Amino acid sequence: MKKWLVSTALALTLALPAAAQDYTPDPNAKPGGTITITYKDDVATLDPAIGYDWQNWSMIKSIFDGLMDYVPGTTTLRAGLAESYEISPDGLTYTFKLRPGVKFHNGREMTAEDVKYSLDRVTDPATQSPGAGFFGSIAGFEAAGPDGLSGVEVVDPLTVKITLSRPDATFLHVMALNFASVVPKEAVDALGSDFGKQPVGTGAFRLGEWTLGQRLVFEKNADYWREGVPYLDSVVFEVGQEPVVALLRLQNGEVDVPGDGIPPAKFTEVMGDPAQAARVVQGGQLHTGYITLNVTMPPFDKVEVRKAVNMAINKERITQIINGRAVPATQPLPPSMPGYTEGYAGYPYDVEGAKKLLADAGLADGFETDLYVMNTDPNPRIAQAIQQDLATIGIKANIQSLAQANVIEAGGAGTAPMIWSGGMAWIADFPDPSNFYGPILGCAGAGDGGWNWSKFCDEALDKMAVEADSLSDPARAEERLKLWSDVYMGVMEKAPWVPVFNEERYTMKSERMGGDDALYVDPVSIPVNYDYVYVK
Amino acid sequence: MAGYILRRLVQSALILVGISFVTFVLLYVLPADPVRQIAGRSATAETVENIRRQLGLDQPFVVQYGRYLAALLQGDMGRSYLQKTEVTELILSRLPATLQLMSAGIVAELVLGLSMGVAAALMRGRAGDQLLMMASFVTVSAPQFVVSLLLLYVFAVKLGWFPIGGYGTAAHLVLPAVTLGILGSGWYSRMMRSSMIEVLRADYIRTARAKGLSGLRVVLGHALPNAILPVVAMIGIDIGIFMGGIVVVESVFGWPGIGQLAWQAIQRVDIPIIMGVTLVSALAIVIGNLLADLVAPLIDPRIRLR
Amino acid sequence: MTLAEANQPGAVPAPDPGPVLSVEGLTVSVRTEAGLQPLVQDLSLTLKRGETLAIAGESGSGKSITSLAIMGLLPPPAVRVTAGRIRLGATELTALTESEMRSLRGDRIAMIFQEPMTSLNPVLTVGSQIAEAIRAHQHVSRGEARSRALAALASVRLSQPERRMAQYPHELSGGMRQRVMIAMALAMRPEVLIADEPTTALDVTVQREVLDLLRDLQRELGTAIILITHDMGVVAEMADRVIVMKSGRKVEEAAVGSLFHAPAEPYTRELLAAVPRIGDRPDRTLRPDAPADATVAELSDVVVRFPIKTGWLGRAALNVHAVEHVGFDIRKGETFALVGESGCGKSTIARAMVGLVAHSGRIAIGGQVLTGQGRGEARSLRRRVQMVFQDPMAALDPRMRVGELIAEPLLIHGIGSASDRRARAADLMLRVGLSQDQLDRYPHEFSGGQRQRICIARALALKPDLIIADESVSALDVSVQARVLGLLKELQEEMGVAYLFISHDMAVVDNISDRVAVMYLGQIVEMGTRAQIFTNPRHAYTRRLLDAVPVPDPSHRRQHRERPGGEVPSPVYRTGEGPGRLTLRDVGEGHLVAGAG
Amino acid sequence: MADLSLAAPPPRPRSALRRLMERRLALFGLLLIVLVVGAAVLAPWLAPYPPQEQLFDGLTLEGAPLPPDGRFVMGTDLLGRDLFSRMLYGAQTSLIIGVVANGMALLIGTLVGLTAGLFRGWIGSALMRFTDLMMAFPALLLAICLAAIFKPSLWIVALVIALVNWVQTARVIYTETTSLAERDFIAAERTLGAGTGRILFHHILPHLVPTIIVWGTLGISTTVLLEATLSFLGVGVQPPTPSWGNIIFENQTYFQAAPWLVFIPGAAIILLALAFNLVGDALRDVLDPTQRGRD
Repeated sequence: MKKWLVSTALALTLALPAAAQDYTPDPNAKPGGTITITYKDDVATLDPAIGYDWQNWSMIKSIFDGLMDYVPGTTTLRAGLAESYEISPDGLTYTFKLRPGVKFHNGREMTAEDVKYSLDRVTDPATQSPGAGFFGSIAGFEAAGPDGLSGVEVVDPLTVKITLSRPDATFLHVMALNFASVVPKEAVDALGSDFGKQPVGTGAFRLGEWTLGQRLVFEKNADYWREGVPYLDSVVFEVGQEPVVALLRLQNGEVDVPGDGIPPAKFTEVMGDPAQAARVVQGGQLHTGYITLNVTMPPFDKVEVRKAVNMAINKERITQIINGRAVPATQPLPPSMPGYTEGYAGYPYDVEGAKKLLADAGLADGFETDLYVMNTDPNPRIAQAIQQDLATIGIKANIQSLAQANVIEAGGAGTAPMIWSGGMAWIADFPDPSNFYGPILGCAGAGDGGWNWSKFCDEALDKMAVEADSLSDPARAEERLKLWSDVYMGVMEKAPWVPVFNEERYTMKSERMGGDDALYVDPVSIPVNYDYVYVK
Repeated sequence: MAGYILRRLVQSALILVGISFVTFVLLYVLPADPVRQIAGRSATAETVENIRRQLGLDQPFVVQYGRYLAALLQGDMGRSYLQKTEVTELILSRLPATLQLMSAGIVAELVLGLSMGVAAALMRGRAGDQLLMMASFVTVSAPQFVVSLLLLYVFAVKLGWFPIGGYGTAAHLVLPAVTLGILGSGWYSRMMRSSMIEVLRADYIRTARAKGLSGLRVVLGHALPNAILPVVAMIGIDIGIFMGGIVVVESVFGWPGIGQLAWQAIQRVDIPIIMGVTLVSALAIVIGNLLADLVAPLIDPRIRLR
Repeated sequence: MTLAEANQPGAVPAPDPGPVLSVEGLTVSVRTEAGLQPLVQDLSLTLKRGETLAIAGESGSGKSITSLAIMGLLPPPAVRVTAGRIRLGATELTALTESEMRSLRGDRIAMIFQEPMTSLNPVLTVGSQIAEAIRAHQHVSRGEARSRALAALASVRLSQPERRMAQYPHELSGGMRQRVMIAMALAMRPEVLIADEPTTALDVTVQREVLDLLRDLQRELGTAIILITHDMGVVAEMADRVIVMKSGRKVEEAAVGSLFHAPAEPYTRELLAAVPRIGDRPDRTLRPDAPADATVAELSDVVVRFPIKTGWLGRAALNVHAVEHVGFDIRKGETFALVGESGCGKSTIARAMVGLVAHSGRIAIGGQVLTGQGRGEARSLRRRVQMVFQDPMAALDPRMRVGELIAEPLLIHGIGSASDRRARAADLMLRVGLSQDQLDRYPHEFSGGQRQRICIARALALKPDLIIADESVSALDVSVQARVLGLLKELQEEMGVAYLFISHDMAVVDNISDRVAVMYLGQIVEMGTRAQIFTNPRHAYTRRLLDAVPVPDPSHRRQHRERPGGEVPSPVYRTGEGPGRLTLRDVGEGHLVAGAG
Repeated sequence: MADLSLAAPPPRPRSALRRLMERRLALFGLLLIVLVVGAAVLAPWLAPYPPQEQLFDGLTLEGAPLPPDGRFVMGTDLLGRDLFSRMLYGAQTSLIIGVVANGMALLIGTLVGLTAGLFRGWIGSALMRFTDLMMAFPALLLAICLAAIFKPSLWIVALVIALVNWVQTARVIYTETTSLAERDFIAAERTLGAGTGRILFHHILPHLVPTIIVWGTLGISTTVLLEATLSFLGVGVQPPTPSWGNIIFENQTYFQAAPWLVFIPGAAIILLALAFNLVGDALRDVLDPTQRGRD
């Protein structure tokens, strides 16, 4: 992932020529064929306002479209249902021109009313959308309800004007989120809560069949407004498949992409076999695994202690434990994220230094604490490695290996002194540095029940973050990223986290799968971008 | 007879209400907040409170339970917090698969367990007996996940006799059912063995032999129907244990049953699903017990239902 | 089935004088830790066509083992034939393989067993069990087998044979079950029938019918019968020749007449002497020191009913009227007997008296009234009444040592120290004729008679006023029975204890009792002194009972009466209904008889 | 065939201990138990490495565990820890779970079944209805909830397992008790004036010993595995404390890549269960006086 791509995207202003920097179609691609993807967990819902799992995230992307979109396989913004948009100089008004002739799967043409309805719906508390918070910058968000958002106006059937209450540099990314997908009102009204089971969108695929607990079939939307795609006739998702079994089936030629990736138990076997390893695509993802240190709980209220913990963790060893499927992290942001501070080495692995810091904090004899961790492999293993590292500097950490819900509860309530984030860790919703701050490091998330498990709240840094995000002028993008870089360096100074590693993606595919490797490690569409891959 | 069944059904209904209460209490005191799961990581405190209010989770326990029970009596188990789908629909869509697997599993378990038990009883005290009883230990002690994967690997991947997981045809059913059968057969073989040894001492077995019946006929026609009685009572108990094992087997074989649904729901505190699955599996156990009691007099005419 | 009835058994001349079955030098051994132990030694016998050979002997004499050896049904691998030959006609049975033997069993040689209840498979219908026996030997269709099974049932004179076919053993009475066993055994018209104690478990009137049936069938079919029994009365009535066995060896073999009239061996004489006979004892006068009006137990209007819950909400729609308005007194130091056939309610009365079942009406022990609650009666009452059960093995906890068992009542009532109690137990052991070094053994290490002595010792531990002996000697061998009865009498003389003696055996009752009450279907039909009942029975049922008792005298003649094995009247009634209440009428000197008598 | 026992009067019994010692299989079982207990007790001295130490050279560069060899006799696990050392320490946990949790479950089950079987009135039916209710309750869910409510520790886990596992025992014991209560010798005890307590503990309980032993020995492996399931769900004994069950569970997906991590602890559990069963079987015969002289 290259930083400049994003900067370019942000640099686009006024009436961008839609196809200018768009994806170049693969000359070898040919239409037709069906592929099979497997998942262990059920697909919860395909309602774009509700779906927030990593499985349904990419599925929803293929069924629905938002005003904005990303160039396949990249984090580069491109226009979606919007043909073009304009941003007012103060950065508070976005005017989107809609693409004409786009039809929903039910045959009706999409209009600006639908865009407004969709945004009203997602922010209406009655919808219970987990993504409502992303739209906080739209004017009238606080008063959102059945009457809709005052900040979203239909100018004419193909024009929508969105007014923000504050400048928001990430707003175009927000408009590319699934939550901002455009849905037809009549279908939602007719189906009510079951809309998520019988979704109607404008996307490249429509839902063909859904047998609960067994399989979903996506069928090609022949009327798709983008030319030439999708290539595939249909995509079959089989759910309830144990990852190990899914891989066996892949090796047997029954499955094209195991959605849960290569299970650790099979990783060395696959990578050790050149024929199989050749079918593995490796790529980065916008992910950081970290340990939160609850700054409100002694002794983690002492910055020396937090720094000592940072220095005690042997990140190399931990990446070795997960078969090297990650790179050690130095800071909250992953390397492929804009705003990443190049050249910052982070806290060194220095046991003696750590011990000294502890001694400085008056804890030369160490202390006892709890380390919370989600109970699915490999997280308890990683926690044990952390535990051992802490033991070497005299910290006795008792592991609390719990179900995801219990860890989140403890984290939110602030009763957990340390949490290893794995399994629940932050994968960015959109490729922007701000996405790593607000809810998980900012004061907003530090309240009771928030996702800021460190309960870290630094007013000065929060101010800097607000300042950075109000720099919505694309021309000042570099400046904005610098500001964000400073924010995260400030965070590292206070050390509420121990950034441990950035996970790499390893997607394995069947022999017959075609398409650019980037499509298989698409940062926003996991495991693959269904719209652009094809069968050889 | 009809009166008996009716009375048992009323009893069962009370048991189910009791179970719904206990489960509700347990989930109520469980230190995990379903609203956090629904609201997602970007949610503001207001959003969280708003969702809590909408779901009625801010109400006192009695009100919550009362509402649940009232809805339940109208056949409404609510909607999943996270999937937003009717729990009834979720369960109904998966129930046939589980029932299929469960019945096939119990049949496999009985066939394996009973034949092992009978064989051991007939070879009592000899090496074969000891070998079979040893085998019963191995099956009782074997980790379900490993057995499932091992069978899958050998018979589906290596030998290719059966499909690698999935659902639909009889071929798909064989491996998961056999896995469950192997895992559960240990208990049955032990019970069957001791019951069979007891029965083989009975006078009527001597009578049957005095009639000149063949050994096989004596065992199958005379001893087995008598020896199987205590085992039938065991099946009722077993269904409960079975429910636990089915989760793992379903997930390895990709069997779309309620075990997987329950597993995911527990991980994510999706209370309506947990409640629903608990009640349905309790119902299965209750019905299983009732069936066992109804079958017993068919096997042994001396038993009268009162 | 209209054969001559007056004929002497065995009077039909055998067409073939050669033996149908012969056993030579048979030795059967069991493998134990100490090596092979012989159970039957060097036994030889021959059985002629159409004849009945009785093998008589007490438990442990090896008579049942012999029959199993002939059938090839010895329990492998522990018990097997170690020497000798068994020949069925020209076939050498000991040389046959199991499958060859199997084809003979049930076809040429058949067997019926003592317990018709446990010898029939409870989960299969009567019809299918008989049909199966036929199909095991002949390739006939199901329908054919069925109709032949039906014919077999008809031939044993079972009422409603068509209906019986579809019934299960538990739905039949004991007598009917034994008829089914006989039908099954004779369905293939075997040359030899081995009847192992065929009537021991049956009521005396039923026994009569079954014996008659066996004899008639034998005449019709010419089957040779080996009758294995401990009951010399049955031997006298049925057998042509008798073999007496003791400890696995043949003691004596003789024709039935000469055996009874001139037994050659001392053991045979002993055995015959022990057999209780009706009417050979004068009434006893009670001990002079006992005041005539001193009663230890008074019962009046005692009723016990067991509800059978069937209806919705467990309402009782049916009741078993086990005991209906029964009243009697037991005087100090006397033996009061309750006689009647199984199901007549005599044991229920005993259980009510010790508080094991709830009753209504009045039961007073030594003037103290038992409340009708069943359980939790006052302990002092317990000390005054003790009970000795029928099966001493079942009544003694098999996991406790004899010493502990005998001392237990003392422990329960908190009497004496541990060493006192042990001393008392040792004392009681001696008193009942056991040695005190057996105190640390377990019940299963004793013989049946010894076990019953242990039970008696246990009952005596608390020095009760009344001991209820519920069929206490019924399961014992005659010689043992005689000794136990002797012991009971002796103890009574010595301690002045009163007995409530419950039995179905008229001869035993005649032997021990002072007064007798006859029960039928929960009610007393006749009550009086021993002499009144046995020499002057007034009620039809009492007479029938007395008539049916086999007489241990081959020269005894009896009138042959035919009665098909039907259902026994049942004491089960709908709620609100019940049997008519009988009133007892004094026919002189306190001899009470029900109804028209 | 009552005749047999009379015809061959049994030799005088020898002491129970001697009789136990004469059974080779029982001795073998006893030896195994002693071995496991010994391993558990002596673990600190026997173990070549601390059980939780993640050895630097315990993993390949790719992070794969090492198969058994001269240095690591049972290989290493996914964190590079010595499996042999973990097995030794794991024996402590597994013994406690297998013996204590299972024992508690047996105790509760026996008490409930016994009481319900003997007091057939409202106490009995109330107890059995409660048992029915518990039986219909998904055991795993109950365990998860209980364990999540209390904080998981070894003893809490043992308690939770006992609270979940007593039900089947209660049912079986109940059935047996009701049939025992019908037997003559119980009636005989009542006529002697024996109190309920005496009947219960002196006359019924000893007869239930064989059943208790069977359920107890089969229960050992299932409880050890249930602990592992709980660990897997995050409500069991917390890492890095090893137990045989959680060693299996941690590594079960690796049964192909690192079979020793699954099959060694698996075999250990089976052997433990087997050992208890062999001793239990023998004990059952030895304790039953009617079986003397018949072995």
